[in-house]
Amino acid sequence: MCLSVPAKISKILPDDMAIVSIDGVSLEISIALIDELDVGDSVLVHVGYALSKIDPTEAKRTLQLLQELGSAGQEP
Amino acid sequence: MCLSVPAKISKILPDDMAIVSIDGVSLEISIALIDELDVGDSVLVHVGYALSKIDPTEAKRTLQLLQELGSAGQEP
Amino acid sequence: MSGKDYHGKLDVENGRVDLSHGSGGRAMAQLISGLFHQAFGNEWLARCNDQSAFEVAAGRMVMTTDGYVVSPLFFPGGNIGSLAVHGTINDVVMAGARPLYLSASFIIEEGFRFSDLGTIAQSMGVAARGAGVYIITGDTKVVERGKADGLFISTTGIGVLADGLDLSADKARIGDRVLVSGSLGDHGVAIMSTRQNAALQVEIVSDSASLHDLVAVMMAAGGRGIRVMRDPTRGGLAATLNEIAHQSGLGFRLQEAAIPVKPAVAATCELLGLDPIHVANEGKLVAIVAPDVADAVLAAMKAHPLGCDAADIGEAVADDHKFVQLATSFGGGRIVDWLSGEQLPRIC
Amino acid sequence: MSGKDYHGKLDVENGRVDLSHGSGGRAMAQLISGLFHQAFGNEWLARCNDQSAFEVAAGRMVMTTDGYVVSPLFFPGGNIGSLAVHGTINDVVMAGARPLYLSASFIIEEGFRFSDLGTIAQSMGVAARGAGVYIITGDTKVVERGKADGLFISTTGIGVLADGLDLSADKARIGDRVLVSGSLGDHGVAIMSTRQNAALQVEIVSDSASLHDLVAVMMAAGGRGIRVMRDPTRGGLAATLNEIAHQSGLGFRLQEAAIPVKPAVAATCELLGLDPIHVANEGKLVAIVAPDVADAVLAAMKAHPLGCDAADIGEAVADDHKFVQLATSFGGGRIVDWLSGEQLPRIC
Amino acid sequence: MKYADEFRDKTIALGLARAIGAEAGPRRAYRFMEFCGGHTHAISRYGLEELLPANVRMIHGPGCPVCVLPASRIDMAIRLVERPEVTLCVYGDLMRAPGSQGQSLMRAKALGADIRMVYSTLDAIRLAEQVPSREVVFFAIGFETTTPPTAVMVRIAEKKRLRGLSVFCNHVLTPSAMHSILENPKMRNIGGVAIDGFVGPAHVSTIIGTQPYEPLVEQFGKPIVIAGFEPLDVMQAILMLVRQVNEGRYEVENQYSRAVTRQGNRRAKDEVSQVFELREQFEWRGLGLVPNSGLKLKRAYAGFDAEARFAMHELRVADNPACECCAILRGAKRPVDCKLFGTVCTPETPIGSCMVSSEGACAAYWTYGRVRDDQVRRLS
Amino acid sequence: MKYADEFRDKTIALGLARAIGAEAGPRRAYRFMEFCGGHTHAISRYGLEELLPANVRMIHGPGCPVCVLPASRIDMAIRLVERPEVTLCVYGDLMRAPGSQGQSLMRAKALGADIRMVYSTLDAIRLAEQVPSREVVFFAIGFETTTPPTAVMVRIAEKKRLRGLSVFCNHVLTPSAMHSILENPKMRNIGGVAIDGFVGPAHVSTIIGTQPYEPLVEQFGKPIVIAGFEPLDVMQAILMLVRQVNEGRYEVENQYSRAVTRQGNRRAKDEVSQVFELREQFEWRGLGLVPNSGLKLKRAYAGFDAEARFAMHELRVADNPACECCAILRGAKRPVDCKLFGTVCTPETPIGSCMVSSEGACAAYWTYGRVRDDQVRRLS
Ligand code: SF4
Ligand code: SF4
Ligand SMILES: [Mg+2]
Ligand SMILES: [Mg+2]
Ligand SMILES: [Mg+2]
Ligand SMILES: [Mg+2]
Ligand SMILES: [Mg+2]
Ligand SMILES: [Mg+2]
Ligand SMILES: [Mg+2]
Ligand SMILES: [Mg+2]
Ligand SMILES: [Mg+2]
Ligand SMILES: [Mg+2]
Repeated sequence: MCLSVPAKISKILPDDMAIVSIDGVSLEISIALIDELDVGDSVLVHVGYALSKIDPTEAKRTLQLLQELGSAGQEP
Repeated sequence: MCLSVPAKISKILPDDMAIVSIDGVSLEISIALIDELDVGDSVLVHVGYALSKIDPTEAKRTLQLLQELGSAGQEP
Repeated sequence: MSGKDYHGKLDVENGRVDLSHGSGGRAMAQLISGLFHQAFGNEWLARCNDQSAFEVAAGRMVMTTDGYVVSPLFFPGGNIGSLAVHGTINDVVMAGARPLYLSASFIIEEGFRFSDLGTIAQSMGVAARGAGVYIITGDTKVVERGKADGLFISTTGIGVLADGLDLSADKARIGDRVLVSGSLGDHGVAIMSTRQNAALQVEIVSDSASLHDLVAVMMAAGGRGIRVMRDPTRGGLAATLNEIAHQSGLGFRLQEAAIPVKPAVAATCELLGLDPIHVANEGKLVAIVAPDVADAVLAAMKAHPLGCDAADIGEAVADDHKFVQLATSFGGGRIVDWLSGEQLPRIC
Repeated sequence: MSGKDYHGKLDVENGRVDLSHGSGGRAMAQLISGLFHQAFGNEWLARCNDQSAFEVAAGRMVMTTDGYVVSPLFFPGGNIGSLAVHGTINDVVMAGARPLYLSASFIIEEGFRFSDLGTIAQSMGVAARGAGVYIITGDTKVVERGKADGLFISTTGIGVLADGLDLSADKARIGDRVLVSGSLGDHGVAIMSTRQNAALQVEIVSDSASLHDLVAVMMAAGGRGIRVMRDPTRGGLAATLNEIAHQSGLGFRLQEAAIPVKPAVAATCELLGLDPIHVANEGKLVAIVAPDVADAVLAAMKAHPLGCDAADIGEAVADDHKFVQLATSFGGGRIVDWLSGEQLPRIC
Repeated sequence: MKYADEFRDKTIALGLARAIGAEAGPRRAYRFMEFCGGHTHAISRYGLEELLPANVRMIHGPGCPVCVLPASRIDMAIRLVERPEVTLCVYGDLMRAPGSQGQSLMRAKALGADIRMVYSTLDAIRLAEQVPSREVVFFAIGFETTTPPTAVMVRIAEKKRLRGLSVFCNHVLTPSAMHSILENPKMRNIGGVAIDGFVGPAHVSTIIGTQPYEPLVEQFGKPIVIAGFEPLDVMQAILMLVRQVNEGRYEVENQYSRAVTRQGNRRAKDEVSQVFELREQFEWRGLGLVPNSGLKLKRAYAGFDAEARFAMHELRVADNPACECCAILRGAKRPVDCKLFGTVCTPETPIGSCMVSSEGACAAYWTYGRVRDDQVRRLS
Repeated sequence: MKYADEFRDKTIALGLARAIGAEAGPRRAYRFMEFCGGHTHAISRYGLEELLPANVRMIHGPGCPVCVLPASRIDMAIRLVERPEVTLCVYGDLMRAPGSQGQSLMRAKALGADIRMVYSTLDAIRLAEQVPSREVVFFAIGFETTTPPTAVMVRIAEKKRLRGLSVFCNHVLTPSAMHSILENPKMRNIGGVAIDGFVGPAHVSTIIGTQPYEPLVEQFGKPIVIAGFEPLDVMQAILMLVRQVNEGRYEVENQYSRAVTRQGNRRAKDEVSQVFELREQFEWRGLGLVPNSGLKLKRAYAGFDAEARFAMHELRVADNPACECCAILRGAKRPVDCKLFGTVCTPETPIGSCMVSSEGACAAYWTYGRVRDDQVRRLS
């Protein structure tokens, strides 16, 4: 449910709008649901709206954990 | 101007309407512009209305006159 | 597609086409196999390729295409499907060729009834089989409601020419006779009478028919003396003869009294202010034939059910203006021009 | 029609199609000569017959047809005209045939701009000449406003097969390799991005192209080892392989990691909830080839500009279910099914 | 077709032609104007001019309602149908009539206007009943013959309370136009050649009778023969005109006694006078403003008057200066006298309204008359 | 794609699979419900089930807004869009959702209804601006994730005075549905197998946070892990659930810490509470009437509420009795347990909503799961 795609803010527009870009695709979205946002931030985009910022530190932490879990499960 | 076609009344309908027929074609027309009309009468039809009755006696007379004029002009 | 295994049965009775039937998915395959293949059924379609292959002998072939957008889709004497097959076969046979194969491209408006589509496809199958022709490849597109007029069909036909045969409008010669295979304007009047509201009732059916067999008997009778054949469809006899005049650089002189027109067609035309020589035919042909074979060809036509009202209506003449002229039944003369734009009903 | 003498010049810059341009009169002749013949110009059309004749050698021919209803009519990488020529040429060459001639049937909505029609016709001429193919016959119909979507084109193509060649979906054999000629989904995504409102901008152009030359180099490299070729248009790779599976009675096993998809296409699909293997292509092919020639064919493809991203993506396997299965890049497996109905953007 | 085929007999026609030739003699030339486009059509359609002696020449008058409709009225209709709520019903021949910028209802339709061709005002009533939420406007044109059907439509709409139906009225009157032609002194004698008499339209007279022409005959001393539209009717009328001229008479004669009386159709005249009243003046293409020559809806029917209902502004548009329609409609020139004829102005690209209607003098010449004119040109 | 591709790594996945296998051990079976259709999709799309040990089984929950929308709401929408003035805007996945008689918006459109697929509520705003004379109704569906965009749309419509725009509100709440599943005693233990924990949807929690699940965990003693939708996210969540089960814990854990917090998105929650309020109950296909599980527009926004504006009658429609959606959505049965699956009911001819959405449990099984199920069938 709730198909969302991570995308990077490439431009802030007036009226709570912004442009996000993902791999050669740019999309005009609403950022009315997000408090503060800068160019370069990543957000989750759902039906043309940014739902939340993605926290790069937390993302890195999760990925590290996954890598550990993955290599723990690795065959020797 | 005023393309009109002679046609024969084949059926009188309610509301000042009638069916005329011409050579395998039947057309529903208004007879609101004609005072009295019977099945078998011929009328001049213009844009879906009967404009006037055709007087068969006068038609015959004209045709006779034309034939006379025509044969008068005939080469001997 | 053969596969009962991978799609269910189409509800031909109650169903309607929606966008999913044109999207390359299972619904489309279901429509094609459940409706078109069933109606056209032949070995080429059964292979379900995006094209069909067939053997030909070396020689000369012809190819023709026409789009069919007739409204209404069903009319006295046929429907868009039979029309699309007859019309394209006719353009093949007008070259003197034997028709072999047809393709059919369907553009369908969302909401179209399967039952109507089925009837139309069946008519196509019947018309094709009647001419010994196979519909060997096709395509189906569905467009949104309001982006088409129910159904459009484009058919393309190919056929083979007998050795050395080259019928073309530029082959007409001075003194050639102009033959028509029957009464003019039946198709156009049948369509107009259904398009007009119910007020107008005309006892006429479209002449829509495949002329392959008529042409065969004509060729047998006239051989290379037949210079040009053409089916006077849109624009009627007037457009066809003007086209031939301009392609051959000749003029034509016609006898109005010789041109066959049914009384009901004449009457409808008088009522609407039209002229039968501008009205469309879908099962008639005009042939320009050498004078020495004209009588034999005409006799052969008259002996054929589709040519029983055939007539010799005039001749090709030298004319720098490339005019089609008509000696009126009344004794006068006039030029028969192309139509300017659409033929519109007149009030005056 | 040649006749400058009997109709004036078309105002291609400012004019628009109206019903008179489809009525068989002088206005129609003017449109055909002033616009189509000018764009397609060749000796066959110049004869202005309702069909065209041409010579063929004895042998096997193919015929295919497709209707084009693309919206918008102009899109990054082409327009409906170039698409109609490329697409039909591709269906001819997928049989391994050399394309010879095309027919084109135009169904035009009243009010359509001559300038747009001219651009489209020019694109068709360019595309046809680029493939050494001639548009030798055609037809023009005009329908009332609101009864079409600007312009529909149905093209039919014929071509000749080399002696004994018989590529058909039922020729696939267990162990055959599955090759694709390049990245998937470019056409569909280019169209979707123009159809969506301006909010979505995708740096992708349609892959619309004629594959005749690519196929020629493949045939040279693979010869009779090439069993099936097909262009994955509507329904994408998924539909094409499912079709072939059902026609051949085999299954396919693909490696997701091997399937080329451009990042922008992948990203657009993620955004809209679509899958690139269901998205249409218009300049790609899928080839099922014998394993012993697969490498040679792939190398030949990669050496060709239209095949530089070609890839070997899997193999044909025995499978009573005729399933197309995919080993995901992630290490799992799944079935790649036909699309059910239209591919619709999802929110979830 | 009864009452038509008999009047198309070739043998009688040839005899009649000889009779005309004999009575017209070689002594003088005769120039008759057929006022009505329907007669022009019959003359062309049956090739009558080939049958007439060289000294009897027909001049094509302004009697085609499409021809005489000024560009301004087309412009007004196009402006009206730009309103999204309006569906315009028109008779087919009007579709190609050119507005001031070469636009037409055909092109307006191609650009998206909701325009429907109708055969009858009855169709407009049916449509208004089918689409009650639309403003259905009937574009009324025509002479006295075509006016009663419009009047009946308005009265039916009133009775049925069809609030969505209205009329853009452009009906015009035949005798007023004839008067305008005759009262212009230049027109009576052009290039030294007078108009010697008129073939009058029988279908108009089925409604108005022959009486309205009597004052014209008195005032201008030109004979008028009310004639039917079959070719023999026209030839007989020409013979009757030749005889009047030869005998120095100028009377209203009725060739079409089979359907025309002196008084006309009382009931039809009543319908018209219930609904319509005279306009002070109305513009005719080719004739300019003609007093008392057009009709409008009476105040009692203002609710059905599209001009009032949609506050349509009257437009004034200058005719194309190169176009000779003005002189041609008055019988002062022939189509080949126009520099634009057949070059710039053709049926596909009509400049003046004479080229638009298939009965317009220029279109009829283009379609039917080019051979002879071409021969004339080459000889001159 | 950054923040996506990294979480699709095959090598990590294989390691993670072994870790799950090792920790799950052979001692017991684990049955976890992924509540959300997005997780179902990810599991199928990436073939996760092939990677999981046989004793870890995923149950597909009711978390697809199309699946849970009752036929009655589709019927209501179709009835609404039969009004000629209405243009209905819908998300694409809703087009094929079946009403009570097998009808759908797709078929209603084919029959002439004015239905537009939109990607975003922003498109509905643009459309309403473009066609001010139309009644543009947005068919709002979705869980907490999709609700704030509807709220923003309403507030923009209010600000821009877009009087033609309204909302047919069908937004529903995730925790209420989970509660309904858990509180049904039959559901907690079917065929002797308990649901041992839930994979909770991260995107819902970007808005509502993880906190709303805490009472559920307390009340029912089942662990919930809020997880992202990339395949590694799902696998990690499964591992986290296995660990909670093994350790006898039942907590709300947050796998998706990169975008989910305990409190969620304050601003989005504010927008929603401005515009919407709880319905007393709302019908879910498969769950029946669930208290406090749906939203409606507040009285202050009644002007934008299509149900009020068009006096839409609530309909009640019995589910198809043969359809097992009810049990499947509750995790009680699998698609192959339904007699209709794959015979009468296919993606082309869907009976229940589980077959309609490509993420519905039956459709996902049809598309992705047939091989294994078929093997299962043949073995049994
Ligand atoms: S030819 Fe054209 S421009 Fe000349 S008078 Fe006739 S209508 Fe006018
Ligand atoms: S297969 Fe169809 S009928 Fe059976 S449970 Fe699934 S959706 Fe319902
Ligand atoms: Mg053709
Ligand atoms: Mg044809
Ligand atoms: Mg195709
Ligand atoms: Mg009828
Ligand atoms: Mg033809
Ligand atoms: Mg094809
Ligand atoms: Mg194709
Ligand atoms: Mg054609
Ligand atoms: Mg865009
Ligand atoms: Mg193909």
